[in-house]
Amino acid sequence: MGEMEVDRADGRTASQLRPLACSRNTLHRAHGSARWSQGDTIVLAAVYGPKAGTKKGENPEKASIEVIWKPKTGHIGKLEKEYEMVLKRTLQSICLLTIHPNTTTSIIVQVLGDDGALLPCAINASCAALVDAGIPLKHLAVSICCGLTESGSVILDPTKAEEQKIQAFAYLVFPNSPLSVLSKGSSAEDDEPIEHGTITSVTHGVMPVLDYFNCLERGRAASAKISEFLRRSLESQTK
Amino acid sequence: MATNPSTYSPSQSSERKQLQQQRRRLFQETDWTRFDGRGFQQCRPAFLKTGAASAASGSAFAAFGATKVIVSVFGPRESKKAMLYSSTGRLNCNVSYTAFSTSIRGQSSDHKEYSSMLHKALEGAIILETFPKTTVDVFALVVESGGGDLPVIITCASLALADAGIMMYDLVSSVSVSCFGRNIVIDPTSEEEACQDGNLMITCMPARNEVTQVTLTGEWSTAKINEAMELCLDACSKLAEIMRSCLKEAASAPS
Amino acid sequence: MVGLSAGEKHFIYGGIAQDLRTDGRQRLHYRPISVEIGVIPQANGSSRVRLGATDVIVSIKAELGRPSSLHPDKGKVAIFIDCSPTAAPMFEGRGGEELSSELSLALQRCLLGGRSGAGAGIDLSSLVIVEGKVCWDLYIDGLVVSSDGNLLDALAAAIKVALCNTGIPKTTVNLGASPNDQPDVDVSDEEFLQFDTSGVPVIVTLTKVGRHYIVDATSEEESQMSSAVSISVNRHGQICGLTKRGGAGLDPSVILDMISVAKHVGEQLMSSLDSEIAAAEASAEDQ
Amino acid sequence: MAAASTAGGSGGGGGGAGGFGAGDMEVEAYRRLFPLPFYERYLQNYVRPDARPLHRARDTSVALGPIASAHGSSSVKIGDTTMLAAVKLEVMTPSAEAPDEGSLAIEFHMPPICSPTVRPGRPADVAPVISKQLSDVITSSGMIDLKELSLISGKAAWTAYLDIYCLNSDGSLFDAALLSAIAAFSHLQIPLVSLNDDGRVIAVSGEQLENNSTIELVNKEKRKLSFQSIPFSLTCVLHNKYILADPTAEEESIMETFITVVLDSMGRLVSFYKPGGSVLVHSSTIKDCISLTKQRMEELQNILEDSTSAMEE
Amino acid sequence: MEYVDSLTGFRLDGRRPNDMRQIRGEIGVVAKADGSALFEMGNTKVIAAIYGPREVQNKGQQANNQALVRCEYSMANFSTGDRTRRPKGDRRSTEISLVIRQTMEACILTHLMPHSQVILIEFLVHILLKFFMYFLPKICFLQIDIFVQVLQADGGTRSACINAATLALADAGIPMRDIVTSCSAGYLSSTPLLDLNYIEDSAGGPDVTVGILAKTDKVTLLQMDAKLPMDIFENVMQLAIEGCKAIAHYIRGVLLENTKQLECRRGI
Repeated sequence: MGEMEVDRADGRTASQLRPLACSRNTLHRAHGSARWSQGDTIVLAAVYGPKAGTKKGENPEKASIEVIWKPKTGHIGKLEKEYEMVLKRTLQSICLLTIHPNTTTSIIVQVLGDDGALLPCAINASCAALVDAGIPLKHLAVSICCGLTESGSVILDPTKAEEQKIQAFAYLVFPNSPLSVLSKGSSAEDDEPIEHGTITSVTHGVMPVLDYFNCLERGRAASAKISEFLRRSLESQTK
Repeated sequence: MATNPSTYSPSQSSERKQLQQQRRRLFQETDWTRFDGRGFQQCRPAFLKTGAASAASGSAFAAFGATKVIVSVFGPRESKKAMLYSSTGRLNCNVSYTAFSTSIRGQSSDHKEYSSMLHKALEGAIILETFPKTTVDVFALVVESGGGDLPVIITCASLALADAGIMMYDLVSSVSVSCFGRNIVIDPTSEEEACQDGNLMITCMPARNEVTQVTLTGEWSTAKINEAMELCLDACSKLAEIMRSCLKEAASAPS
Repeated sequence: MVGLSAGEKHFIYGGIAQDLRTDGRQRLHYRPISVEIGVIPQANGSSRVRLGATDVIVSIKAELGRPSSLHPDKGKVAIFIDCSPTAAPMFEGRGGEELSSELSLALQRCLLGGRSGAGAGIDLSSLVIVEGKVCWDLYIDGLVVSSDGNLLDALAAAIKVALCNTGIPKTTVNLGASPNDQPDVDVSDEEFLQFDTSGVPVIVTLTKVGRHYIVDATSEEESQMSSAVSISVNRHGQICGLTKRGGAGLDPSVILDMISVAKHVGEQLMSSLDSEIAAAEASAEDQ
Repeated sequence: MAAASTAGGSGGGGGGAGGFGAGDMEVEAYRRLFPLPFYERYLQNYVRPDARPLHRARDTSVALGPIASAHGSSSVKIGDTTMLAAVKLEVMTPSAEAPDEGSLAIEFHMPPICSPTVRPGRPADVAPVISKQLSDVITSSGMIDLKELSLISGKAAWTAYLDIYCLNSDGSLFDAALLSAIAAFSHLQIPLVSLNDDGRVIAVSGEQLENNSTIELVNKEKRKLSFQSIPFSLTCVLHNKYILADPTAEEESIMETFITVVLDSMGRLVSFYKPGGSVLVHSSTIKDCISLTKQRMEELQNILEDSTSAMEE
Repeated sequence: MEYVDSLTGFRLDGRRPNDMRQIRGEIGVVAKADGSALFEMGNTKVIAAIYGPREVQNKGQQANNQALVRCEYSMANFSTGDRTRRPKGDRRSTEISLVIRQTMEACILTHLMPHSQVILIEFLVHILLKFFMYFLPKICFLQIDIFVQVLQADGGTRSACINAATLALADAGIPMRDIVTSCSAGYLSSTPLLDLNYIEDSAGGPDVTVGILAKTDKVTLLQMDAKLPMDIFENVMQLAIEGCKAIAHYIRGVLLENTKQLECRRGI
């Protein structure tokens, strides 16, 4: 099935992303902050830290990461708790936790607009905010939402209306690492290069196994574009 | 999900109210049989088992008729808050109910009254001097409530404490009686509790012949208190025997 | 809360052993009790009871409500106790909640009888207006203003006094057309019905300090207690409720002994309360 | 496979522990102090400290009907992880959008008795997340046809309240919770109801049926739910190239990458959940996890069947 | 609703516009407290109790170089016409607590008791090292707790609480710059009214609460939550200040009487 066949309300092709925008250092009091938008989905992330000490129950030999999710309206519910957990674990895997042992870094995620693919947008925003705060990272991470329509074709970065219509979707996070600080040695053990790995995968809805792999592949291809955008926007602002 | 408040639970209806009134009338008579066929002075069959939850330092499961309780004991461990130095240990108790424990759903969660009663019933039996500066947590979960919950919780908690190896002067066992008119009925079920005229619960350390906790509601004459207390104390010492044999069994069983 | 030196502790123990307590009382003597009624004008009944330096205020408000489905022929009574931080700094914020709920529970146990309603100190069936439809909800609110031990006895006495002072407005009922309708109830502003308080018990707390037990312990004495048993006794010498505080175990025979002592002391307390109530009523009428 | 080459791939702990021989230290102390090297020594031999091969799940047992007062209940043990689930039905007015559908309310609880890390008053962090995942998986898998919960279109429908309590937590909580949920629903016996004179739905007991044959039942046929497809899950932890199925709490705390795969009985993917962790997860690993889940699904199907037949006997 | 009778000029409770309600103060109502007082303004009745100066309980709150003043305002369940279920901790209580604390803090000479130096003698007995004796100067910071309890609320609880707190602080012997007194005034039916009661207070008109240091005639508290033309506001505020002065006069009398009694008892 060709991607041109899919009809999308906003006239995008199946693998076309919504316009991306990223601005950093938008908050003055925070140690690092970033505003990331994908179409009408807008997330503001602020990083505070590293502050001394970890919460009880966390490993004091490593840096601890705390994620606080602020929904656009209302109180935090189960969905937001799940987002917090996924975001926290994702960020833990890209941060170099051993550099600042016994510290806590807080990431506060404020949703400004939700038009689908909210969690990927928040992950991208948090990643940019971490860079802005100068938190040592192993590599960047980019996140994307892949939707699977009833007809079995994959659409990228669905809007909220599309998310509700489609059969299933997957939030995927990929590393962005050609210039990674990781030595080549560690990835040499395996046959595939590191950027083909998956950091996070959260799926909703039933899909055939093959379609999941299809999603992975398409997501990975698109993530290169987001990586490129992220890198460019980071570089332009550091100069 | 339907948020319409016009809800009902299938078993609750006007019939049930009538039934309850009938029962209340019945209980006033001098001679009646209990619904589960027990005699007035006969306790429900007690099933006790230690080691119900491996994550805890000690735990116990108790099933008295329809009442089922699990108690886990954690510690002695670091006190939660940075409280003032204390040369004796602290005891922290919490009782909660599952959402499906009672006939009406959703009346679950923490039970503050029972938590503090459990604390009072146990603190006299535990040798707090053996774990200074630290806290022992006793957490109880009532899986199903079928009457006489608090005595079962206390009994089960004392067994869990023994399983955790916390030093105690003696095992604590607890039994309650209900009073209906002139009758005294031991170990009441929740149906009986709902229409009782009075209730007496005794928690004691049978080997030391000491009462650690006693509560009484309703109007009682001294003679009746005498009779009820004797009944409770007798049942408590018998219950303690069952607890002891349960612990011995667990200790002798190959681990 | 009460920091006592070894010498002071010894003095308390010694005094109790010799039946001469630090304030000159004997073991089974109450402190002078002073009673005021009608201290809260907007309530249906209210009282202020002072037992030495312990000072409590109780107000009773009656509101129209619906009887519970289990007891359609009875009104409802709710007891709430609040410990004001003026009584002790540790009641600040949520610090008083634990004690407050403990006191509320103990009072409920002693005043409201068994689950079936038998043995209740307050006659709940007199609170019903239309069976199954309308009844009075009696809200008993206690406030501990100053605390010097023996709060439970003081609160129970204050509730008894406040109930004597309580007037429930007379009502006239216009039954609705169909039996399912909620009937209209007219509440009279002028006519009040006096409440029958003959069955309301008093609470006698026996505090065990050393080898003896005492009544009406001050907070210094309470800090040295090993256990305390609160026994509620009514006019007929029946026991209406019993709770135990303190961790130490008690021999069953001691408990029975305490019960008989409490019955005796309770009688005296009740008669002294009665005369205080009469005096307070007389002085209220004078004004 | 060269087992020796993998030992060096671990984090800093591996290097620090190098100085200690197994004989210098008590085994338990070594396990507490250097958990990762301790595990790696086992993994080199493709075995785990509890004597399981890497891909084997712990002993699993399912018992139906432990809660007499509920309409359906089950208790599940996977190793030491114990779950107790109960379904209670209540009649509700269905929502206007779906007048002929009932509803599900799923809640996962972690009471303080289950683990030393949970304290009263403060629910565990993972409890709401597992709650959410369970609702997602059960709703999206289409296991329960909500239309079967309807009684009278637009007027009355069942709301099934499923409460799952973790009684002992020792890893793979989601797997155990999902299994207990499925078992509780398969044990669910829908009570008979009829309409009374006021048009309200009331429960009918067997006794009343015998005495009064005129009672018209609303749901004579619909006593059991028919499952379209049943979701089964398996959690695996990853460490380097090792895949450990059904981890214990200790394994979950030492190894940071875990993957939960949920497949339904038709072999479709219901959920692929990998929150963070190591990056080095390639399609081959993903395929391995999925095929392990397929194997586990067969085991679980047999266990469920056994429990149902044990119930009927 | 007519709050001032247009013919007679009397208010609903029979007062004239610039009449205050009956006030009454009593010292030493809570035996166990370091200082306590009861203050009544008509049907409004509050008790204040002072605990301290004592050692700071929560180390995180201690302020440098001055004593910590804390305040908690709570209302009895039966204090209002309808029963309240939450006697304290709601927003209104927190706000009033803060207002009272700030007002009283301004008059307490907190800098006179920043901390006291306590010499602690600690015996450390060690079996091996025999006896050690330590003399450790230990700095202990002080705090003063003001607890106000409303028994009956009939308008002007804020003012009544401040007046009661002043009496109680004096009873506790806390050094103060001056006595603070407070009174409220409102503007209803085009008339400035002194000391509003509950009915007048809930009419929704402007309500000016003023607190003054009586001797120096300085305003320490001024609150108003409505719109009022400037010239009228000045009138209303002036009325409230007059009320404060009258209360200050009364409070001074109560304190003098109390001191005389103390002298009597001591036999001076």
